[in-house]
Amino acid sequence: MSVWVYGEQKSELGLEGTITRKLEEDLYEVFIGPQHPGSGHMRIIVRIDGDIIVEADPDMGYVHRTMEKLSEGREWIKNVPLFERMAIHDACNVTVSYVMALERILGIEPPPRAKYLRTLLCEINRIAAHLYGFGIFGVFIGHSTMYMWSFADREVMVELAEKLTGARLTHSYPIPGGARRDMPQDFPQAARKAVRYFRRRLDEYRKIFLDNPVTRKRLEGVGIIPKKIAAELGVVGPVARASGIKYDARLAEPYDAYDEVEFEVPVYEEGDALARAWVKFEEIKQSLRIIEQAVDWLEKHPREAPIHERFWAKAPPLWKKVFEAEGRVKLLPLMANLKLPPGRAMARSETARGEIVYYVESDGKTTPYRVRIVSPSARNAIVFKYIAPGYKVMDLPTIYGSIDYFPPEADR
Amino acid sequence: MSLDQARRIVEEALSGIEYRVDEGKGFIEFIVAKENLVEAASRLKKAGFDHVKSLTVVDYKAEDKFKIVYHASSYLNEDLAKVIVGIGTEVPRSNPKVPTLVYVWRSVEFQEREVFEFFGIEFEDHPDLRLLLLAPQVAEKKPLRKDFIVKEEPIIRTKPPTG
Amino acid sequence: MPAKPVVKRLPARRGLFAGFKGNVDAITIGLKYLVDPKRFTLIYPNEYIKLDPGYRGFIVLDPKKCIHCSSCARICPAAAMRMIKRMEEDPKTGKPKMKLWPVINYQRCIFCGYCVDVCPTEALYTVPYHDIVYENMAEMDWSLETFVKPPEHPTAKEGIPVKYIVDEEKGLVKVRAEEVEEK
Amino acid sequence: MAGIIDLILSIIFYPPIYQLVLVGLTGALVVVIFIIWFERKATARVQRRLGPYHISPRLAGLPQLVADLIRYAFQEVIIPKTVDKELFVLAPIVATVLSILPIAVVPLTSNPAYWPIPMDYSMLVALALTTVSPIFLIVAGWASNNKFSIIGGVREAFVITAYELIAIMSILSASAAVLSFNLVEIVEAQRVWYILLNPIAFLAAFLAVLMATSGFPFEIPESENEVVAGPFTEYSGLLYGLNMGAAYMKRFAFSILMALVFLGGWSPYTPGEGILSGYLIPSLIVVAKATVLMMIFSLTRSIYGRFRLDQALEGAWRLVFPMAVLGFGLALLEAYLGVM
Repeated sequence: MSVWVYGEQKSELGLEGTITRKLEEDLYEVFIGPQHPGSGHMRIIVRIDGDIIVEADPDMGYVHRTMEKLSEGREWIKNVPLFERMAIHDACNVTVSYVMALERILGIEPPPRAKYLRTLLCEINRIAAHLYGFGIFGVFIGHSTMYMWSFADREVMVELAEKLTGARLTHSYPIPGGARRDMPQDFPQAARKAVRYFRRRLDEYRKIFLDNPVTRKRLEGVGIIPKKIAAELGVVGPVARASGIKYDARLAEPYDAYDEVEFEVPVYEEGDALARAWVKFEEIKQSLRIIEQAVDWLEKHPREAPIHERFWAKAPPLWKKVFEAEGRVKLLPLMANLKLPPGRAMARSETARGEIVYYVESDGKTTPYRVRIVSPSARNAIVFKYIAPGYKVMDLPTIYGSIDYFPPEADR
Repeated sequence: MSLDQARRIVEEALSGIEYRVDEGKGFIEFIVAKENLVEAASRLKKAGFDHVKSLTVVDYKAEDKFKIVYHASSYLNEDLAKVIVGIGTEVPRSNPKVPTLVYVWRSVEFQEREVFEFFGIEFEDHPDLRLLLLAPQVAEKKPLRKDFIVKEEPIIRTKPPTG
Repeated sequence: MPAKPVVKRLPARRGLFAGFKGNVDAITIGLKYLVDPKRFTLIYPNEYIKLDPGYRGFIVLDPKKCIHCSSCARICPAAAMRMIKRMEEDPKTGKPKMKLWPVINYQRCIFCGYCVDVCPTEALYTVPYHDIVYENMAEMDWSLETFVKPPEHPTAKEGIPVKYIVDEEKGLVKVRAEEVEEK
Repeated sequence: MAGIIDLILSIIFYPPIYQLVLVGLTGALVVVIFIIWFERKATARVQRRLGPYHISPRLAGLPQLVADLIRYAFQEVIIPKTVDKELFVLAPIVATVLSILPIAVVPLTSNPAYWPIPMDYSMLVALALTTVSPIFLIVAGWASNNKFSIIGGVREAFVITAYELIAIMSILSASAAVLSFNLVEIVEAQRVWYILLNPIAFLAAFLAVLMATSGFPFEIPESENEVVAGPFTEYSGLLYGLNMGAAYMKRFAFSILMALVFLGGWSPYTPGEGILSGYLIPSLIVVAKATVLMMIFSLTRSIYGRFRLDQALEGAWRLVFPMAVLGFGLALLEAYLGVM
């Protein structure tokens, strides 16, 4: 077993062009964060030699809430609003796999309409989250227009999500057995308009941000993660796909309606910050495609309660009336004290930042025995430690922004 | 690839090591003895499981043991990517020490640090076993162990509303 | 499987004038928006968004429909909705009887709407606004008397109601609420 | 007694002083207030938002900066224990004063009665004076005794070495074309504005001034995402406001210089006799031209992000510096051909 020195570790992995030397005492130590504008609640302790980062130590936990423990004291369904607070702008993607794990333990499958509704909201969330990421990325490299534009355009997606669920951010939309609301009548029209708007708008994004010579120069060749190292470090999501890894949870284990809708998973092989930005950019395009298909499907098929019949078969007429009028699915009072049979399940879903994995264990009570969450940002945090050394201090924001690190999600 | 096929691959890889299979919904776990953990994990890695998705530790207080499972999967092999296979071990609660798997899977480095602070499980030979998320005074209480109890409020209020 | 991974290449920067073209493109787009910003800023509180009826705003109780089942309190993930005990006269027998009533603490409510959905008789309903300011935290802990009537909406008194419509050209368009409702 | 009043009056009416007060301080303040408002508004328009609004919506938020200034003026100036107190306080003040100083020697009219200092080397002196103020930004960073400040100061030093040569060379190309260091002669010689005769030098000067005044994409010393606020991290209140203002003051001084050299100074107006026709109108024209130039400077903010330090330096030395040399060569050629 070798001595763990950062430079050596990298050369062992075959990463060329980075420094290989022992740590020295007289290095300049700078604390980037946790109060910097844009960096969020996270600190990176950086030791620099001149302008070169020698060592970067991500110091997380500033917004830690011990969700894994809190969930053990709460009933199953109450954990949905809890877990979505990891990434509130990506709420559906984050919670859908938890709900899937519960469904696996219960042994039920949501009806197709619920699957499509969840997929629809997941993709709306994905676009919103990617735009959020782009915005923060823009701030990091000083491009304030990108920030303002993507936050303004995110509003379109938030508006759609609000129409669909009744809440702008924390939708708490998926529940075991289905989804909580059907889409309103005027939704398909609005969604199609938004899709057409975004198709045109993405071109402008490309011109002012991705193809802007200043931005390109700043991103190209920064934070390169070769394919082998990406697999070794276990990075997820756009970071992995920008390094040539053809992995997407939607692809590996299609959930909800993802095995029925047609879409591509963009993969780039450069592995630098620019490739990561392009993965996100292309993913927005694919999400638009999925939204179109989901809306088409939902419009064609008859409107019925998007929930498993186990929770709807005994619905009184009042509930059906409410569903007809508002599209709202009433919950059985037993939902509150839902008892799951003993069992264990794992489920994964692809959030905007990468794959989220839930391990859920039930011992037959109304509360979980154990829930283990591994969120994408928590897995990507390792990039700071192994990839940032060797680059310049001014590259750190670029790397940070390009892996789209989101502290509340990593800290859980 | 289905879980059964994955099971056959892993069984082949683990030949010569004693193991127990724990099945769950959507994954499969192989529990080996603590001494064989590093060897088993290395063989699993050679079989193509190149990263760890989740280092899951469950505290079975009634049985007085921790179950430590590394849920691995693959990136480079697109077939194996469809399954999640766990390799794990069980340690008594009184002496929670396991060899680290950082040198097998680099992706567990931060997760092992996390487990260390939440459960107090010591990973021997881990290069950088420090606290990751918690403050020292909180980590002392080992919050994810079952001894640490978070109580929910009752649904009937005793204090009247103020507003 | 309809989904497939596609390996793509980054757009290459070829030729002497690639950088020049990139600059020109960026500046053109910038100037385009300088001339026509296409903004949809809400000048709050002079204007406010009139939200759709389905919006999950403040939750209000209809006491006539309540059957005191405490489902809402049981499902509340934030422990905002709790039941309180009250002595009330039973209309049938005329004797005082203990009844459970829900009250809500808006210090904690996360507006997930579970209580509204779980209520078997639709006794809880949401009002489509949430922009209410309280002077102190204690006021946010509602008593049953406050809970049974919709709270006042202060911005509605002074501001102009507007609505946002998804638009192909501008993304969102701000229109007066009356104009939308006429259509 | 009378002697003292005479002395004070003679100081006030000493041409460099009143030019400094009239154009350098009053004019610059008005222009900077307008420019910062314009920068905010223009950036806001490109970014699809309103910009300053709530302070007098009728004036489209124009008094916003006045409000900001009042806020800065009444904020507590915190001087940390670890700093070098004298330098810490003096550096921003000196930097601001020095950044406006070039205006004291720049003639804004062809009427010799209103020249601040009648001399043949006004351009050289003005250029020399522009190079003084950045030193004090480094001093400010150093005196703060803070890691971020020092990193910011070092970056500032790097940037100075890159832009100074370019700025001086490209602006001097005009005097090479006219074969004179006298700004009045340079202005008078421009039958066609010099920007049309030598756009390369203008572009080089434009980029150099962007670098000098931390305009995007060269906003590197203060880049807030790594080094908080660069050299100004420890500053607060009025001193911080001065630091921020100094960059705009410097931009104003450079813009005046560029308006004289490239944009024909007070042309098409011919200064006459009397204070109105001889001084006020021509100097107003120059200031107006400088303002237009500053408006163009402020548009880059909404289009570009920021360069990395080494990329900015590389661009400056590899691309802009040859451009400045080329511009200088072109000027020599023009002088040889007698174009101007």
